[in-house]
Amino acid sequence: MESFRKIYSSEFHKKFLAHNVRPDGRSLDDARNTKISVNSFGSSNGSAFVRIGNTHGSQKLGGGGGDGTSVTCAIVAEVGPPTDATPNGQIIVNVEMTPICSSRFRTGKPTEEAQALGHWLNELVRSPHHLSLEDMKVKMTRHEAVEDDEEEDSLPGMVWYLYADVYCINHDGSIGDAALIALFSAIQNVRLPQLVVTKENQMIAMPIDASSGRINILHHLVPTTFAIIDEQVLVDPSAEEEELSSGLLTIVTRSDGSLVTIRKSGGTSLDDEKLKQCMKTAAERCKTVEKEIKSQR
Amino acid sequence: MQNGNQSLVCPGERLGHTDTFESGEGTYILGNYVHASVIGAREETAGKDGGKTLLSVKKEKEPSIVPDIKSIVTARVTRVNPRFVNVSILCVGDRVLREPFAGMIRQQDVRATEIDKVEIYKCFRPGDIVLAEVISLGDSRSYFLSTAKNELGVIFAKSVAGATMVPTSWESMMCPKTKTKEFRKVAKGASLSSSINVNCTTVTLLQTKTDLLNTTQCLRR
Amino acid sequence: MAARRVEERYRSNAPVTTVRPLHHSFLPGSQATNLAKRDRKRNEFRQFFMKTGIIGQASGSAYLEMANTKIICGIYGPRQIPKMEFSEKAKLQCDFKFATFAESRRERRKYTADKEEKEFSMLMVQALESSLILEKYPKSVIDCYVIVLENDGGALNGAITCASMALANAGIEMYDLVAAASIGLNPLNGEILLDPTEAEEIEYKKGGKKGGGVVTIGFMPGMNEITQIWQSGQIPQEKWLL
Amino acid sequence: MFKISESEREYLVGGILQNVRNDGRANLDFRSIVVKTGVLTQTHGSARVQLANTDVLVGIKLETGEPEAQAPHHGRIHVSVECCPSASPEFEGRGGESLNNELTLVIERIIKDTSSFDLSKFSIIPGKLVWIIYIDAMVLDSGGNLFDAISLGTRAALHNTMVPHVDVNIEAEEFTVSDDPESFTRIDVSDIPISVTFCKIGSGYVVDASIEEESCMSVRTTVGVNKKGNICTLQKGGHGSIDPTTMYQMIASAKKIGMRLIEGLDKTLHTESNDLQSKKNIGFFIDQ
Repeated sequence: MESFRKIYSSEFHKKFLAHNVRPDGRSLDDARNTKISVNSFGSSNGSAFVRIGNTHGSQKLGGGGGDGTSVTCAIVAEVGPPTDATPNGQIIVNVEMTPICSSRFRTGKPTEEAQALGHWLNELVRSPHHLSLEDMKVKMTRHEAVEDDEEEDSLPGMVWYLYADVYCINHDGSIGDAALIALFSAIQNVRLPQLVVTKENQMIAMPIDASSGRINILHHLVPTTFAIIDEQVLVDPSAEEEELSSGLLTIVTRSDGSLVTIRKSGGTSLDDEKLKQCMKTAAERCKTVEKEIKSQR
Repeated sequence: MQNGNQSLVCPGERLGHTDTFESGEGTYILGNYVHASVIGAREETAGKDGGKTLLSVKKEKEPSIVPDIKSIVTARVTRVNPRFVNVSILCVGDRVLREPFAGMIRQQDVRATEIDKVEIYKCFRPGDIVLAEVISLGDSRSYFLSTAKNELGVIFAKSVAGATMVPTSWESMMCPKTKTKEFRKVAKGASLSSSINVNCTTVTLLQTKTDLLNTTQCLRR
Repeated sequence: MAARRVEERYRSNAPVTTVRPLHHSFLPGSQATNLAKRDRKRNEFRQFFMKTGIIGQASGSAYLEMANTKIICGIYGPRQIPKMEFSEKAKLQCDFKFATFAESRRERRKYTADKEEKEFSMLMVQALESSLILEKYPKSVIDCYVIVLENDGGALNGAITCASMALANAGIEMYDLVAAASIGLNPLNGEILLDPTEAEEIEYKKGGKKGGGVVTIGFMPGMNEITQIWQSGQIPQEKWLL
Repeated sequence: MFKISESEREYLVGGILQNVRNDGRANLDFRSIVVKTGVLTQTHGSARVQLANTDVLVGIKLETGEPEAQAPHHGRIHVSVECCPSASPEFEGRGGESLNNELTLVIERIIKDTSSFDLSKFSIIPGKLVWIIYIDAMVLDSGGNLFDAISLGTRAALHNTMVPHVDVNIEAEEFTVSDDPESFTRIDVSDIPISVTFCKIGSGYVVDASIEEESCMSVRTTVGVNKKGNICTLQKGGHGSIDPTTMYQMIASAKKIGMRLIEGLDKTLHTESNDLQSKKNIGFFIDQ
């Protein structure tokens, strides 16, 4: 059975898909469960862990492969001078797909997949329509207030640069979905500390308290990935399904129901009817996932 | 786990004295004792003719496995040239490898008779699925495999037209679409075993499918 | 320098050089309070949590949490050695990495392995290799990847324990499991403490009149053999004769 | 990789059980050590250590620079150990890289320990300017036991180091480094530890292993010892394991051997530095 799956994987999947069911027991328009937990890492300014699939003992056939995608994102805030392009600071996203998450990756420079995903996330997160960085000014005070009043002014105006690192823990398909959800959940939970400057010009972050700053999220973005296998469209594909597919489609929707972006790879075409269906599914999924993200505040 | 905690052992655990026990799969001997080398359930098999009891540890999940001499492997042909074919080994026995190992079937190992007359192009094509036996650990790159037995050889191949071919003799297969014959070193009983395999699978699949649909419906309610 | 350039080329960077503000324990006068906050007995471990089989794609995996220290390990293989000479037994390769955000008391870690991480990778190979029956897997390599998601002390010993669990979870035949632990010698009172936190590690390594340091030991309990021993800081020899 | 035959190996292992090694030493005997200081004129301090075939050169260079943010009142140290690829084929490529890394980190750990080396003395303007000490070790030839040779060399080179005098104008935050060769201070090296390395071969263990012995060892333990007999670092190498009793024995013998070594080294360094006062130039290639 398992050898059959390995050797004739496309035949194996076709036998299931002919009955509109997938090897893991889902129907074609059935997304896996999304579970989010936030602020797991105290060493960062905000963090989130996202797991898609296998959140409750899911039925598995043959045991091969899939176990759910998991991704963690943590944000470290650093201080730097503002530039013309970044008067309010910036969020810098990097995606690390280390060899731990799949046998496809090896140590060394990041794969193109990781770089492309990182670029895509950066674009989404830097768009002024979703996030507002305006309140993100650094609050600094002198340690042991210096008598000289002119000294007070010498504190330079600084802004926050937030390094968001997305680590992929287990790559079982729809990694972009997990990454974007993790990124927004982490941003939502970022706390920016007050800074104190000592005599030696050391900048020291004070413990987080009620006055610590937050980032204003205007709209949550929720992505949904679809895989196109022959004529069929599968929502939230697993790694195995992604490999067999002739194309992937990612639809990002906003909490108010509007469409943000569509990203499609692969050469196969998709007719109108199917695309509309996909957008409907994406909008539905957006609601459930957004609820999950907001509950983690 | 199902055997209860009593019989679950961890690597390094001392299982018994070598006077009374013999070391089986998943165990090793250190000093005078048999120790477990994997996590799993302890199993005792009575020895033949009143010999020592065989102690083995049955692993909880599919163990890690590498091809070994004499094991029968399933492999996909990746490259063909006049002297040998390169394959990637996918399964060892009935166990699936997580990642493929490279193997090689040399010209002299294709069949048992008329070794020097073997024409590789008339035996394998890239993409074929082959059943073969490991004859040596080979060189630094690949394992050396052999198909020099009746029951070894190509078990699954697609024709030029893209249809799954049916064996017609031990050295040819026919395309059901175009009715053209193509040469292959066919494994004896390949037709039988693979079709049975597929039939069995379909049956199980259909059963599981109904099971699954029922469960999903239950869950939805 | 080359590593630095690779980092920049393949990743997004801020337009300016930025600094991470220091942890609040660096505030003048707060150093002393670091050590006082130990809320457990000196021979007591922190609460820990272990789970195996969390990475479906890997042959074996484990997750270990010791209070705030969080370590994840995935095993891939035995798989084919890429382009290497023939070998009768398997080769164990370890790759130890701190997540960039793993530590709060220092600057962000780099994406590529630094000297310390390379050393830890090597120490892990040494600690684990003698526990495995490598002869069972000729011509292959076992890859062990470790990411420390958060380090609050005991990253190395946690990584060794976690990797040994993951190797067992992968079903790789081994002589014994390796358990690792660390102890610290408090420079102020010469006390020996089990399982120090990151703040304690930093303070102990600074040392003082009575020495002070951290020792990590990897041990195979069934075989009664030490597989790894590693010390940083000073410890009087008498303390060794426990 | 240096390799010896099976019978040679048996001969070595058998000898170690009888406490006689192939060069006539007992298991816990060191080979004779040759230490020379001040061998490089362009450095602030240098030393060359020869242990039979092992030949190590250590140079110390001082520079001024900014302190690390975490420690504004302390000088900085950079250690780098490099094995000459020409010395042994195993130093080439990645094998050499990991060995260099291991050696570097052991030395770094020995030196950076605050109780052995007081870095606060290397602050020039608190929070602004400190001395950066570069310790560069070069392995010219390998005859086994690199760890101990390098640690001895580092201690000797630091002892030999002359820190130039710095004139500081705190108000203007200006400074000038004196170029007068007579105006300098010495570094206090009395608390700097040295390492003693044991190799477990068969069931016995030896100290200061030769390259033949190293090729058949299962475990290598490097123990750092200071003048007081404190254990300052511990590092296991090799791919074997070791039982706790042997471990304790090693640590106890390390203390004895280490203290004796330091005593010997200090005596030599003392006479050397006295000699230095009288005859200034000692060339690199002059006499063995």
